[in-house]
Amino acid sequence: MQGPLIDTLARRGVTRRTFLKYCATLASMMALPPTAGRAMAEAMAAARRPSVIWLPFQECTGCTESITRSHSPTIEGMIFDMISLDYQETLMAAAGHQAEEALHTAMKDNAGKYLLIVDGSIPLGQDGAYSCIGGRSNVDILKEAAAGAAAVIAVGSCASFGGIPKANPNPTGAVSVSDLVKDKPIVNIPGCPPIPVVMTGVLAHYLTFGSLPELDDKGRPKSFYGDTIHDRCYRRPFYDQGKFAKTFDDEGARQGWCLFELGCKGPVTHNACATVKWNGGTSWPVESGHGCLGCSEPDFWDGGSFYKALSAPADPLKFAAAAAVVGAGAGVAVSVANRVKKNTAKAMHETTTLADLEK
Amino acid sequence: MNDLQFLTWTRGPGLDIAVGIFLLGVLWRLIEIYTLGRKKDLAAPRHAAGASGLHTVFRRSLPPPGMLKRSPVSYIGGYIFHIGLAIIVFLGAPHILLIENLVGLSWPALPSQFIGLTAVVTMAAMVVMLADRINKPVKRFLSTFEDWFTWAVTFVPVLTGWMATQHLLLPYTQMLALHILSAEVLLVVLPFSKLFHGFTLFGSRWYNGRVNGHKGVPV
Amino acid sequence: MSLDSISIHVVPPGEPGLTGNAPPLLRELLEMVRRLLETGEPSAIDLSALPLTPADLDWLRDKLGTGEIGVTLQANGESTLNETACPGVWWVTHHNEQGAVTSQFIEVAFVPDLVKAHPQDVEIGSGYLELLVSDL
Amino acid sequence: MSATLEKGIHALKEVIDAPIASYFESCVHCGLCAEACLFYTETGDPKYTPIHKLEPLRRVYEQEYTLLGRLKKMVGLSKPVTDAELDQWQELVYDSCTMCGRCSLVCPVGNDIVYMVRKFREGMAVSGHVPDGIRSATKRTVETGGPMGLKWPAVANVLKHVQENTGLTVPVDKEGAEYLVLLSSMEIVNYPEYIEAIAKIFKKAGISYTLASDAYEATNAGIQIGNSDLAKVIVSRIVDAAERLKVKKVLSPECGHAYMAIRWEGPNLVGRPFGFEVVHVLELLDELRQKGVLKMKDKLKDPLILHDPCQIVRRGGVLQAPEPLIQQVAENYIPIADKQKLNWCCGGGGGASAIHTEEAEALRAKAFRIKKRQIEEAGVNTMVTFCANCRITIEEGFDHYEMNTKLLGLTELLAEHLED
Repeated sequence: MQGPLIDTLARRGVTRRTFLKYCATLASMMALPPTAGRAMAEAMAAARRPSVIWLPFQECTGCTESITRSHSPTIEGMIFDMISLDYQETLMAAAGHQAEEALHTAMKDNAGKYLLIVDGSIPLGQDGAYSCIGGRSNVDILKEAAAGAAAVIAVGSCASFGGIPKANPNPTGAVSVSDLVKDKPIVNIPGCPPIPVVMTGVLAHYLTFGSLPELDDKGRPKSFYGDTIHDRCYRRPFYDQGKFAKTFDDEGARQGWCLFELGCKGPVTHNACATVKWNGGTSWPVESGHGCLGCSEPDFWDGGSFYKALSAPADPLKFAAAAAVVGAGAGVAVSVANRVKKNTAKAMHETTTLADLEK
Repeated sequence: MNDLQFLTWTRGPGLDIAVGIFLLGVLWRLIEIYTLGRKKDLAAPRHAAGASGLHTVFRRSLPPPGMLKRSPVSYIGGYIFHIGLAIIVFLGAPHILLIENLVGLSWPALPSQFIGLTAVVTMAAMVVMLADRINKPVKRFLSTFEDWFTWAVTFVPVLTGWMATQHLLLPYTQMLALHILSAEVLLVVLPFSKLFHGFTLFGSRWYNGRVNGHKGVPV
Repeated sequence: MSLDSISIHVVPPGEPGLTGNAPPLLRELLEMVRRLLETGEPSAIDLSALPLTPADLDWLRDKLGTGEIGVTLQANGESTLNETACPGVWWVTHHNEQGAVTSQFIEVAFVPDLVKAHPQDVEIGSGYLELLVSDL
Repeated sequence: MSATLEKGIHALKEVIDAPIASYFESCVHCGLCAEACLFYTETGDPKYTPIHKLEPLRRVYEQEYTLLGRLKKMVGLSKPVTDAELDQWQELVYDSCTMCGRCSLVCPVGNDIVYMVRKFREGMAVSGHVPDGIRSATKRTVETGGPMGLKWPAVANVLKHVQENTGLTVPVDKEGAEYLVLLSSMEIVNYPEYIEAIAKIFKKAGISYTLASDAYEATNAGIQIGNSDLAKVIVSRIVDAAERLKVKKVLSPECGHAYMAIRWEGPNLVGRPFGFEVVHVLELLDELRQKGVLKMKDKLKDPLILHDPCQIVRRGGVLQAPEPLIQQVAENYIPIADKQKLNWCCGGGGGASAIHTEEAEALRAKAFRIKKRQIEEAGVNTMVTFCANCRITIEEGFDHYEMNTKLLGLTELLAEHLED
């Protein structure tokens, strides 16, 4: 339809240096070597538009909000401009039958080639009746759309791992995309919401290298999820020095000390917040004084209190007192039995005579 | 079960069960052992300076004259790994936090790098002790399954804790969960194995000191 | 109870101190400068990928000092490419349109890539010049 | 006759107490006790590790007095103690343990191993697993009054000689004396000089004393074989005599286990505290020395070392008296590294010297090498000790290794150099 991206950009008044600068930043965020920015810029400049279908399921639209309200609407927007977003309920002007038609047209025209983006978990309870679009359950829609997709990108913790809908007791029977789709490459971009640049980074990678980025064992791009928050945290030195904020308003908190004791889940959370930050690099949860909730990890909602340190018991001990009583009881019981046995042995004692020394 | 669920289990129900069994076991065993009682010594006591149960409780922490030379590995290795374990368990920040959560007491921690170094030294000492157990005829002769087992049960928490912080082999979450689980196994095993010497050695030293102190011998 | 009766105690935020992570970077830079001299290969350190506190960055900046050249680029927010007191070592900061820092590098190069004009752009420039000449 | 395994197990059930439980639970198999045991250090055989000598006792404790042990026994994880096993252990409990208690001194978790050996012997004795030598000694002591089968007329005969040699009358059965003096058969037979020494010293100090014709024997094979009932029979003779003669104090002879029997086990055997004091002869001598009564006419010049008998020093608590006394009479006393409570056993205590099997004697000879080394390292030709049993064992050792070292009894040495 259109020519290479750089021309599109040029028509919009985006200079090559602007694009180079953007690619340098993107490469930095993807933990690619600083020199990769230029290669990326050149590849992307020449890339063509792939068709993308975005399906929202059991979700809160937070992920879409995160992407569309990202700090730099122009650049992220431009990346979206380089794709043909053929179906996105929240963003598309069409509604009802027209929208459904657009979806089916896109699926038919680009069969086997389109990228499928999913946000939200898929409820399986009540035959999927908890979430339906146009009278069809999410499960059916997903299966149909996934069948013709080149790859699936699960955006947000719900699509990636089931997220909050799946939290105990999971009333809707929510599952993740990877629970249902087994025969397509899936990229998980968890987070509640995910960082916008991760999304664009994955697209950029797809456009630059024609493939999906390298993934970890949970299907997440290693470049963004390879390190824990803790490892990249600027407060990490305080952890190593044993300097911890004990409450949210103590001297330690003011000094910017480590929030581990206040329940920060940074050590077990893989995400890029510590390096990419949020709101245009303004800040991120730990920098604003709150520990990491671990939102990009599976079942983070059920991982014990957000405000309890990782090394502290997740729940108050329930058995301790009872166990102590049982233990004492067992001890006393054995003790009584022992006394009886010893006293019996004493009572049965026959005074030894010389004859008793021989067999 | 995924990593985080595993970790949450070890931090929740797992810890609950382990601490429960530990408390149950410790109380049961202590009562079982110490209510066996002993006869009063009717001989007129001889009083001598330094001869008492309490003296021996402390004195036995140092090698008697000549013994260090006879068995340097046992003493030096033993000191290093016992002190190392104590430093790691009682002066590592996350451990202090756990203790604070369980019993409400807290104190300053040592830097994590120092704890990491201590863990390496402790593990080295434990490996040397293991080699000594394999090499020395007396130790090998005395060793039963329990000796090898308790060595492993003590070693694994140190190893997993250290590997977790160094990001070796497994992702931190899994390693941390394994670390907590292995520490829980240690808690469960402790009251029912020779590891219980951590409790009974005070009683043993006291009895020894008292029985011999009655005769005026500081042992 | 009115809102005013809640006393507000404003505490200025404390500056996180030095972590000790910055000094090793100087050694790395030395290596990179040597490589530039020997092979001509440019390189860069991505500062946002490292656990550095603002104090660490200030320390580093202070150590490296200010050189003769400063380049300002207006492209979707300001970017500054300032040579440090060590020629060949450039402190590169990219801002977005809101003025926030989006990425920050220390580049080791004779001239940072971004400053150089791209041949395609130069071609466009030459076309523009031709147009100007033809209008003479 | 009537010794059975059941009786043995029963006896062990009776004697197992909280200290034993605590000791077994504390053992970490570190093997350090072996380093303190001369039977291990001189043979290098791990089976002589002190704590291993108690394995059957440990199992009885575990199976009878711990919940887990009971369960283990029920499901067959813990084998019951058998006669064959105890038979095998006899060598470990008697031949290769002199109850010297050095292991109890070094155990890092504080186990009093010798305390357990003493208790274990209660079970060994009544299950019939005792060496013949100790059994016969016990029999002779109970039946005739002393381990060597010595009767009063023989003793009276020795006393007559003493009176002839010294010109001093040795009082017998004198009521109201301050001291009841006990002897050991070995002194009566092998070292009558001891009796002469005592007579001289008491005379010099002006202290009244007496012997008892029905309680002259201080040794107690009952505690060596490990049977409290028989030990009680033997010790009761002394208690009865002391009470009948209304003495204030009973003087234990040099003999080590005799002191242990009367001083420390005695009241516990008869089940009540004594109304009299039990004093070891060295304690008395040291008291006299401090009072200035024990003046020497001259001193022994030969360089010498002291052998501290285990049952008197390490296990008996007579820690301070020996050194000042030896310094009183010897000019060149050389303190050795492992002295006083750390001294190494002669290898014949705890009844071991009464075992005359070939293996036991060979083992004792091997174990004696540690004493030999001590003597050689000190570079002396004279050793002084104060226990009749040690003396016999050491003499045997000297013979075995053909050493020309002189062995002296401390009391006699003092008496010999006593100012007239």
